[in-house]
Amino acid sequence: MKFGVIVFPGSNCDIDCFHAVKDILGQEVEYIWHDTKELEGYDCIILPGGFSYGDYLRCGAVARFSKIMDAVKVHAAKGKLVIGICNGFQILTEAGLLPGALVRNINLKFICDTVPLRVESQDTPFTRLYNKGEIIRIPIAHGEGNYVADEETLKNMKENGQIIFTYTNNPNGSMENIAGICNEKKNVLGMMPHPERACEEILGNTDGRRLFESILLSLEENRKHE
Amino acid sequence: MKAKVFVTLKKSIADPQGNAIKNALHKLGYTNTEEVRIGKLIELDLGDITAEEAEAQLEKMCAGLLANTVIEEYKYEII
Amino acid sequence: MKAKVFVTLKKSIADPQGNAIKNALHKLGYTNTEEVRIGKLIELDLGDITAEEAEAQLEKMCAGLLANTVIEEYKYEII
Amino acid sequence: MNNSYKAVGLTEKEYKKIIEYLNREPNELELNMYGVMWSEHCSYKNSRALFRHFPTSGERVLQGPGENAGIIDIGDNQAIVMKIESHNHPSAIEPYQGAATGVGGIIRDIFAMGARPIALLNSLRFGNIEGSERVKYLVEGVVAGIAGYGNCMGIPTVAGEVYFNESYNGNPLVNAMCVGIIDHDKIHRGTASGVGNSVMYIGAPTGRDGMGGASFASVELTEESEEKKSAVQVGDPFMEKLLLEACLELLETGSIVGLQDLGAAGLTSACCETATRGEGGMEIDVSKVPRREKGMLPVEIMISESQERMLLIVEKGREDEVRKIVEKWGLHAVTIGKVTDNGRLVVKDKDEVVADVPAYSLDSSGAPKYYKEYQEPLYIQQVKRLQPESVPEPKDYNETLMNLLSSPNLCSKEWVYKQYDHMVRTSTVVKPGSDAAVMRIRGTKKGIALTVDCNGRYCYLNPRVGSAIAVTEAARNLVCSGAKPLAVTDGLNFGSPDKPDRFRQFRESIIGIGEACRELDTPVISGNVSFYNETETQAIYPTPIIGMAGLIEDIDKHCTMHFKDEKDVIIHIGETKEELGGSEYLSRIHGLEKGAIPKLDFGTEKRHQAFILSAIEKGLLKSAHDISDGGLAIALAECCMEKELGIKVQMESMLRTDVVLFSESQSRFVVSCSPEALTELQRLMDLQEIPYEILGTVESEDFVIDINNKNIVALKVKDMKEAWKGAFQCFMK
Ligand SMILES: Nc1ncnc2c1ncn2[C@@H]1O[C@H](COP(=O)(O)OP(=O)(O)O)[C@@H](O)[C@H]1O
Ligand SMILES: [Mg+2]
Repeated sequence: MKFGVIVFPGSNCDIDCFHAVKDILGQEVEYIWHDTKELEGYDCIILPGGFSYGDYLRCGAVARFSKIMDAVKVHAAKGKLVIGICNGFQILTEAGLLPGALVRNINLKFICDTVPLRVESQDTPFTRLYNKGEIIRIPIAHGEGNYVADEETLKNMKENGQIIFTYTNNPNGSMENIAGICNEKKNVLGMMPHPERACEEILGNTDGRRLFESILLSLEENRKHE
Repeated sequence: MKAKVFVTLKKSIADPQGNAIKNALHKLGYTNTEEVRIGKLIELDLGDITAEEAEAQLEKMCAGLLANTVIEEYKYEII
Repeated sequence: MKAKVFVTLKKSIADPQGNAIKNALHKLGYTNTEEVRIGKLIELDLGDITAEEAEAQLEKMCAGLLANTVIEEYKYEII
Repeated sequence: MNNSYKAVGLTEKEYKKIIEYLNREPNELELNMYGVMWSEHCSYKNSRALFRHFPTSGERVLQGPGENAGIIDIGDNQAIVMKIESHNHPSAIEPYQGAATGVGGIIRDIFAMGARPIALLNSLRFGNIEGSERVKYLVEGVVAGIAGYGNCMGIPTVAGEVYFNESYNGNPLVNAMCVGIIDHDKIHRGTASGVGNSVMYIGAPTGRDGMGGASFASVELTEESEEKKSAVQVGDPFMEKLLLEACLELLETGSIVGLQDLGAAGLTSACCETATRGEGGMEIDVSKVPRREKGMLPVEIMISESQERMLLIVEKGREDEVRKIVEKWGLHAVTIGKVTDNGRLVVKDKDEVVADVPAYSLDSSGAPKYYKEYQEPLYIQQVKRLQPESVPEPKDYNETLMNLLSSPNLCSKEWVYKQYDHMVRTSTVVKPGSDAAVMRIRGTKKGIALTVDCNGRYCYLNPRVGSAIAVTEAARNLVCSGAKPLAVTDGLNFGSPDKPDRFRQFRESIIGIGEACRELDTPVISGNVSFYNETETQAIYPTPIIGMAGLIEDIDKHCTMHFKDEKDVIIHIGETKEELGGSEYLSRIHGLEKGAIPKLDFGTEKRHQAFILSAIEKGLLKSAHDISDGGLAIALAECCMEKELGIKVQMESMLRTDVVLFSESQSRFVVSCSPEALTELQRLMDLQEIPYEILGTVESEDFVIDINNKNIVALKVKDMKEAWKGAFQCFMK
């Protein structure tokens, strides 16, 4: 399977995602420069964390205009997998690929910590190897991870099972304790926590591995059906 | 043509930063302060274009980049 | 009494944010944009005080808390 | 002779020296260039003579002091690059931006050597936080500034220290350290060589902000400093990230002869330093320098300290190649001059020569060098006197211990490091909260351990020994992580060198550091001096911060300070003596900052460190923690926190109970091992004549200490943890 990690100016978790795919999954992975116009041959696209364009003005506000984003939209429209982590999540909301927005943490501070998450749905290509209701521990590192959306949107998301991860102990003020959501078709996932930081014993946490393994399993099954 | 854009959080969106400043003002003795909301002031020099062109540009800039209409509202002024 | 405070970086101080946004606007085709500076807009509800009191408070609030005069300047408006 | 030299902070004698160099009077631009370059901050004119006390060479030293950063070999063709830098004065005036730009500056020093920055550390000092709105404001801003810059760069901030003391009321200290990794064959130096090679400029345009920052950092803070406001700038971590990536990519091409950051004294410094190192000269045209403002004068351009700028010395003919890579990163590269061979730094404004001076004369090699007067401070004799009997013993040790745990200097600093992304790059194996940070080196079995340490109170009471203790404590922190200490970078924060008593503190401190570094075989490979940390009424405690890096050959064998499992055996290594002088206990509980500080014996120190390291390498220890501020009781408490485990400790002692619990005698450790490992451990300790005492065992939730069969402390770890963890937040409210 082939993964692509998009590099925006200011991305800084790109290498962490790259390593997670290459070293943990043992799959092919390439960096994709933000100026690229096409995304051919990739099975899953990762928008990594960091501070694209310095996160000036608003997180992800400038990155969403990158050339690559049109290609990401096409990729997603085909039903292929896209995952945005942290800044990647912010970019996906700014680009309209996911609903809602992420605003400043309620305590107005950057928070770096490892926090418990509840897996709300295993019914996505990203979470099938977790159990619904399972509590996992995943690192967070963000200043603007406070998820907001209007009532209507929240209601729809709940009905469609689009809320995928919630915090058990809300660190940032997110509505409905939301830590991660997906689109209606469930092929685009955005999450503030960093699963790529929780894939190795030496780092003291492997709870994020199954997310990558779920993706791989889904891709492999898809390929069989094709 | 110069312009000012004012971007503020929608009323329905909580403003923790504004709250923090309100509390700080209370601590400093300005206990009469009832509300504080923090927004952005963006000053632009749009160069050599007409007021109409500026107006058209500003509308698009705001809706597209300068504000996120999911959470924010904007106003602008040409000066 | 309501008021608006505008806090901007002093002219001599670099504004990396504004600069980055200028570049973004250029990329989006607004190549006429010559300068962008980003400041803060602070909207205050000062409760039931007179305009003079508000004026006196605002001056002190700005100099003491709302702006750091080492790098910023401020203006305010009572409305 | 005119008096204009005074305005740029020079003396008449120095002005005459300039005339000697030039064989004429300098013009205004030249005078300003000398003014900034011969400031203490750039020339180390008052401190340089003392640096000979430092050991600076060794088998592993690839680059000692004198470059942008020092480099130490870690084997397999890899090396660590490190340096510490102060940003005290700017942070006092604009805490967020002052601290942020401090971080930005030190990162540039590291990648100027061609290294990839992999870790940041910081050491902070503030005035008394309890009840001071100003201190809270400074803490809030400084921490947010460090976080804002480091997090955006994607470089993890992995360790540091924060202390509060009255002496820092007027002068907070903000020291930032950066560590990078590099392959031996990729090391670059800030050298301008090869006649005809191009001098290129990349990064942010030059503005009027930060003008004369170097001389600003070299004077005492007064009301007037508030007026020198433009010396504070707004950092642009995004620009720096682009610069970093562009520079590292450029270095891969082989087109870059030299790389230099534009820090203190801006272009002036970068040009003369690279030219001097290259033993050639340089000619630049200021009209080509990208500017942010219209109408800037050559002098403004030459001494501006605008952030996020780099100078490249590029092989002639390869400028386009460079330009292309730089543009990919959204930046522009501009050729502003060329390397010459006449040893002169020539500045032109279009066709007109506006300055022409011997390059080395500006540089520290040509700057004046002073041997300052020194004299023992009056206070030293006074503070030495302390009658131990006069210190009343606490009645309730539970209360005393809880008080200490929730005091500003001993409480958890989680409030601080939670704001720092300490995990980005997924290499942080031991996060903040243990003795030292441990980073793995990807693709190898190796790891490095990093720490910064200094006990300012010790250095105040006894500058020489206190400074030596800063070095040994740093080494202990590394050793407890399973690392062999390799090298030191120092951040020397002092008062005015013009006052003989302050200068004596400085001198003593350097001698102490030198001696300790020689003993421990940890050469000083880089550092920074910050003087004039005083107000009209008060000088800071002498604060020589020691940054240290160590090597772990097998990362799987690293160790942390946390107790791991119930029933493990707790052992105290070293000897407790009646040494309450200068202790945190005396300061916090009795309000006394005096007494003789603990003695330091290098022989004992080395033996104990070697033992701890070998025991960790043999896999015999489950935890190791050095005993420092707060003594044995605090060390034990700290070991319990992470896993919320308790202890049952029984000791025998002839000493006073507060001495047993809170004495800060040196060269001591608390370790734990499994019951099975105990026999072997004891055999080794006996063999190596290590003094030790088996204290008891790790238990589930109660923290119990009995001395001479009498219960002294009985607390719930849960309550201790709550007090210790929550305290910082309370101080900030
Ligand atoms: N400013 C800071 N930045 C990052 N980490 C910090 C900071 N201050 C303290 N820490 C971390 O908190 C822990 C305890 O600090 P400290 O008590 O100074 O340790 P020690 O006494 O072992 O030197 C260490 O892991 C240290 O790295
Ligand atoms: Mg320690």
